Amino acid sequence: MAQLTMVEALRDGLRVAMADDPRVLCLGLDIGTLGGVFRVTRGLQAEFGADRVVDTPLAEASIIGAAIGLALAGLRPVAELQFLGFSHQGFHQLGAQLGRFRTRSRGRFAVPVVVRAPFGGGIRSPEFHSDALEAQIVQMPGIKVVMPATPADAKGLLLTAIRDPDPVLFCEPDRLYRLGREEVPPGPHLVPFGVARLARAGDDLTLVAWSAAVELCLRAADRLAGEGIGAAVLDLRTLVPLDVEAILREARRTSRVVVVHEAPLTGGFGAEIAATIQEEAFHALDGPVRRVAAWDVPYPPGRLEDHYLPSLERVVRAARAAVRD
Amino acid sequence: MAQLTMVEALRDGLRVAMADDPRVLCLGLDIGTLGGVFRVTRGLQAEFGADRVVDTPLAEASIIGAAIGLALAGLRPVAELQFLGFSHQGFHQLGAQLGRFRTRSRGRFAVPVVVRAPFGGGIRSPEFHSDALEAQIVQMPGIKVVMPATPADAKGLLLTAIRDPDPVLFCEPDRLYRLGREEVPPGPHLVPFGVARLARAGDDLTLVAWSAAVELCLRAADRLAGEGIGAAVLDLRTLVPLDVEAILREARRTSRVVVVHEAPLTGGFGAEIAATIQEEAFHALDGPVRRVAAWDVPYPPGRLEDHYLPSLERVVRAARAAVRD
Amino acid sequence: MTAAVRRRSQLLPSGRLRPGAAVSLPVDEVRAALELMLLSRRFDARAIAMQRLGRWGVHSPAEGQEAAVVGSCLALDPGRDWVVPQYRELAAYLHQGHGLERVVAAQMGHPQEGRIADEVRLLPVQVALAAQLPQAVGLAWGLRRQGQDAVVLTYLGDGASSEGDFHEACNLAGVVRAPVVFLLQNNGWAISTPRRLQSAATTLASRGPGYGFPGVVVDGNDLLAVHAVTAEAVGRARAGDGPTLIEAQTYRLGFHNTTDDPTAYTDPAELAAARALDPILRVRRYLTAHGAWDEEREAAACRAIDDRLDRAIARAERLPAPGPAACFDDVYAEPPPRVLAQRAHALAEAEV
Amino acid sequence: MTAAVRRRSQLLPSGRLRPGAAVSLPVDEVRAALELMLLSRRFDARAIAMQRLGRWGVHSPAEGQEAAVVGSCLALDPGRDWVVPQYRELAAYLHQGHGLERVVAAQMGHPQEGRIADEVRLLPVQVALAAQLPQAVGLAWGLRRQGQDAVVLTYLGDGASSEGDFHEACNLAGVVRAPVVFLLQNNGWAISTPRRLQSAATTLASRGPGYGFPGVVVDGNDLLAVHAVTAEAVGRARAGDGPTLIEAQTYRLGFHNTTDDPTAYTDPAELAAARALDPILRVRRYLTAHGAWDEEREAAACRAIDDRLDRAIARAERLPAPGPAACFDDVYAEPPPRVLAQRAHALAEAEV
Ligand SMILES: Cc1ncc(C[n+]2csc(CCOP(=O)(O)OP(=O)(O)O)c2C)c(N)n1
Ligand SMILES: Cc1ncc(C[n+]2csc(CCOP(=O)(O)OP(=O)(O)O)c2C)c(N)n1
Ligand SMILES: [Mg+2]
Ligand SMILES: [Mg+2]
Repeated sequence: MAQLTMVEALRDGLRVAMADDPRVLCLGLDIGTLGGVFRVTRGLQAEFGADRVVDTPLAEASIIGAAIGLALAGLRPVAELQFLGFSHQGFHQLGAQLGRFRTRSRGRFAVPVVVRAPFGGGIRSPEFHSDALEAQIVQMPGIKVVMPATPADAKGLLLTAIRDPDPVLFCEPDRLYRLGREEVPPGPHLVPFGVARLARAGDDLTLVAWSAAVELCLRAADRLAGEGIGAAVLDLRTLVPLDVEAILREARRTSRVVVVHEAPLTGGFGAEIAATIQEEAFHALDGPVRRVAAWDVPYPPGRLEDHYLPSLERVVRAARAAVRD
Repeated sequence: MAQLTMVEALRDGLRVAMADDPRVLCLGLDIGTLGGVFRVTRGLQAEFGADRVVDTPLAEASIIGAAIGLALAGLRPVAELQFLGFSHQGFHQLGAQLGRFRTRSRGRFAVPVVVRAPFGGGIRSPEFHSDALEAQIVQMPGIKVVMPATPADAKGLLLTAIRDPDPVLFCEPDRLYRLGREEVPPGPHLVPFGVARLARAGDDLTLVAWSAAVELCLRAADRLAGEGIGAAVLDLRTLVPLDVEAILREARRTSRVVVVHEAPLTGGFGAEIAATIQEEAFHALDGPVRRVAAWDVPYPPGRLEDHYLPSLERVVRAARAAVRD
Repeated sequence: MTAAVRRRSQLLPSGRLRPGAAVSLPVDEVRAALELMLLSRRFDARAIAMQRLGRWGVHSPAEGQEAAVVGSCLALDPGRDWVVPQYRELAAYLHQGHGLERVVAAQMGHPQEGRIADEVRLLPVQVALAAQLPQAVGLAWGLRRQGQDAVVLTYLGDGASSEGDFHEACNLAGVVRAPVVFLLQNNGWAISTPRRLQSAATTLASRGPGYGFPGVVVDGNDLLAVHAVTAEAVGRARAGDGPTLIEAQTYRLGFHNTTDDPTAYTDPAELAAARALDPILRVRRYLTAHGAWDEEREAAACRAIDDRLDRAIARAERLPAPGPAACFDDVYAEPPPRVLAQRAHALAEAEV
Repeated sequence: MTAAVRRRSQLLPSGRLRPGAAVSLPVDEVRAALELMLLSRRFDARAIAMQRLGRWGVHSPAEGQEAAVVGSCLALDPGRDWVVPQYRELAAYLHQGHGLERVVAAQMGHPQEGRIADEVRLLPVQVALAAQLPQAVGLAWGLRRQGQDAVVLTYLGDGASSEGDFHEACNLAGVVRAPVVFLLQNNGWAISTPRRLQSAATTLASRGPGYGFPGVVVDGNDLLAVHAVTAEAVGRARAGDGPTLIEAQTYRLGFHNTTDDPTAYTDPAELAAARALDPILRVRRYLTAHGAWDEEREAAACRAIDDRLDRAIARAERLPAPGPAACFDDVYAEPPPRVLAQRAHALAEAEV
């Protein structure tokens, strides 16, 4: 098995999907000759042709809207938004259209569209490039929301997304794109949706996270281990479908949960995790589910992001407090 | 004092603001001669002129974007979106632009824009017209989110919004527009942001709600009273700023909370209420904070909405269950 | 690229042809077209009456726009071409093969009945203005990529033409040379907003060149000219020559929809003038002059239409009311466990 | 309305004037313009060098586009007119009165330094493409409503012109006859996407008539023509005659920004041809021919510029690094209690 970065794993996944199924086509900004601003699609246009790896005009709503139409024509479009922050330019095509096409057509039309979008902080990106919008998208029923945190999962979840008969928003943590390598199974490696991954075992508390925050939690767990605190890390992998069972299992097992995410605290998806746990496992808890998140202010300029994002320090402190409950 | 419907109260509020401050101007679809599809602005164009009550082309992003520019020019624009569901067409002008203009300009530019938008179910509206998007908008730091539930609050919060130096999304529950009348103070009646209203007293549990769900909760409280259960109803009035103190006070006082809202359950703003309460008042609770919300599916066609929205029955049952905790 | 300024016309209000008009529809097809126009008109009347009785949902009539809709859709081959509608084009849905009884039942409270049959090349009506346009472009592009020689005809209003989606769709269509025809029904109004406040452009068709394809203005109350212009555009698209923007200039004779009251904002004189240009009148005159129509035929056609409507309404009335499960149907191919649990919960509650 | 097809030009690559050119800038102003162009060019070089050392944020150079930016902004009166930028128009910010040292400090990690001073009529750079355009229209419309005779000049790229916001902004501007000038810098690229894939339109300026105002194409490497065309548009806007869309056809000589590698997608021959049309070259030739420029003057100008840059960089280096409070500053006039609590929390943590 090859040791791949997340970028390489995603590229491998796209290559497998395109080789396997002639209906798969990619579209988006700068994905052709350039291979996308993060080079995920590098080489794919040369390999599969300019009509399967299509550079589109600069217009997000039409990228999503056209992907809907391509899917209706029987294709399997994988659209790339240059950054998730710019999904707002096409939000009306996402929630009300893509997410509801099956419902709106009373089941006549499926729209198997995957929308890929890098996001997240930590790489000093310009304005709007780091915004973590997952909580907004979870409020768009009909769309599955996928949040890989490792190279192997990125590939496996992407292939599952492309085969899924329904629309998927596939969010890629740009900070992790090249952060490390891991063994990634070759060929049609599939990771199912809705099955959380225990990224690290630990008995004193559970850190719940997705996307780049998983990596942060793993570092926090290392630090906590040094203090004799055993922190499990649960990687949700997909927010829709949500592995409620795994979350509750962990809550019942360790009785102490800290959720960590990059979006602003108030109304972030961490609220849903906390609400669900206390609703379903109230008496199993030793103390409240704690949340470590970004502050309730706009994503700041790159030089300030370390003051804004959940830090290792803050996760560790929340974990210590949880253990004291 | 006059007995006004919510539509009349809003119109009165707009009239007071426009008479009082020549910088106030209204813009939006069909708000001039027609007075808006719900007639909130009826008569205002005749009274204040077509350059202060402006019918715009059909394009939501430019309505919000132009309102930003008008505010930069020193005006106080009150933009109307025909329905909140169509805010998605202009989401990029809302969250990333309107909400961040002060921050983006490092304090040079304030953008005192009010965006009014009817929303909510129960009146058999066409597709997209009923969508409750408040949880998405709460994840847009920089924007205040206002959710009146009564005629007097509608007027008082609207006048506060127009005077606020920062942008406000003002969501109007169309089901309540003409549902009842109440005394509405004349002239410059102001209701402060961030101060929840105890809409009904009760000692056994607290129903927390905003907008049209407050009316539902009041009906539920009536029913519960018949069963000997005293349900308080807390009307949040504004989600940003959030009256966390009042929420915690109620949680501590009755030890049992049910949150009710029209948006889908998962990731709805009810999750934030539940997460906050368990975080801050964990030991005061007798049982979990319960949520009654719409299902995690797209808003259905009008004829199905009674099966979709939180019903009186469901609120009452959740309340009974809470009291048994 | 100067096509945008000349307004195409063939059938004059008098029912006579403009000298030199190259008519693209034989008389018997014009007769069928008139029957479809009458069906549309009578459907509207019935829907409005039913809505007033609380037996029908919100309805947007096509009154006054029948030539624009019928003339354009008749240029399609429903066996390969697609219609991507806005919401005021009943005749085009029927032309594509969508069942009248389905439309009626959906509007009478049975949304699941509105499902378009598998062989019918039609997308659902679009309430979010202009959102259908990038989808139509993607569909056209995709069909061509799949080797089909299909053309997509998509409808929009003068109001919808102000949305960003219109621009993005047209621009993409030009770049990929999608076989798509944009049929812009400029009916003078977007609810209460007159065309004059919608755009300062002299014609909306003048936007075509800005996307690299022709824009054409046509008298939208002229069945024959609309058909000719659309047939040309469909021909171009099918030949691989890319999109066309057609502005059919017509007039909304009725209200925006059944919740609207146009007396608040329309000028009765303008409306009266528009009524004189009713597209049905001139087709009737044309066919009468050709000996292909008379009062008897009209009466028979109307009876047949009314019968169809009666039967469709009676059928819809016999359908059982949809239950809570209908909220959950067709959302996902494989719903998330949480949604399944909610469905079970909703069904259990409904039984209590 | 046929202005869109003729490409306006005055100053030929040779540095000679096209016969009959009506030059709108006296020679001493052209000299000042050249100095501003050189400042822009040298700023870019310095920013790139600094970025490579990790001492500067992402930078988008204006290399090759100096005539388009300088020629247009010089048509404004900074005492009453506004600039609404995209992100590649440093010279225009400076012309409006924004401090070079502020730009430098902001890019060197002191965002709060980027604040535009109260008297400077300039909006912050816009990263979300085309989002500035409806704002510029609202600003222009609002200023006129407030009785000012101000004009707003807003910049956008060929890529940005594909966004829905472009359409909505232009259409609204036409309807309200906003005193706004849209200066579209068609530099041939949107990152790696060539103009050809951006739109099938022959010219992007051809979109003007679709909004009811003129579209003008100008040689964007021609300082004098850009100035003349913009001055006309500003004059029309000021006179109440509404907006103009100017397409300045230029070429991006550098990379998209410091994260980009154009060798992956550009043709060296095309780039070499474009380099020969460098807008600075021809202004230099023109001024030299007029006896208003020579090597000595050039050297002195460059020294002065480099001194300014050195001082600005040195100043920025002395500034204290911003702390967590900067995340919370200027979000709300009166922050919600929860935000205040978070701020306190963040500050306390930073002290630990
Ligand atoms: C994106 C969006 N914004 C607003 C509305 C509300 N609305 C429904 S119909 C309509 C007018 C549409 O005018 P036009 O496109 O000319 O079509 P017509 O109704 O005249 O056929 C408006 C504003 C909507 N449905 N979608
Ligand atoms: C709405 C939006 N989508 C995507 C991007 C990412 N992006 C940044 S610059 C750029 C290209 C812009 O091209 P153009 O408008 O021609 O301006 P230029 O960079 O050539 O000056 C893109 C795609 C963005 N900033 N905003
Ligand atoms: Mg219309
Ligand atoms: Mg460009």
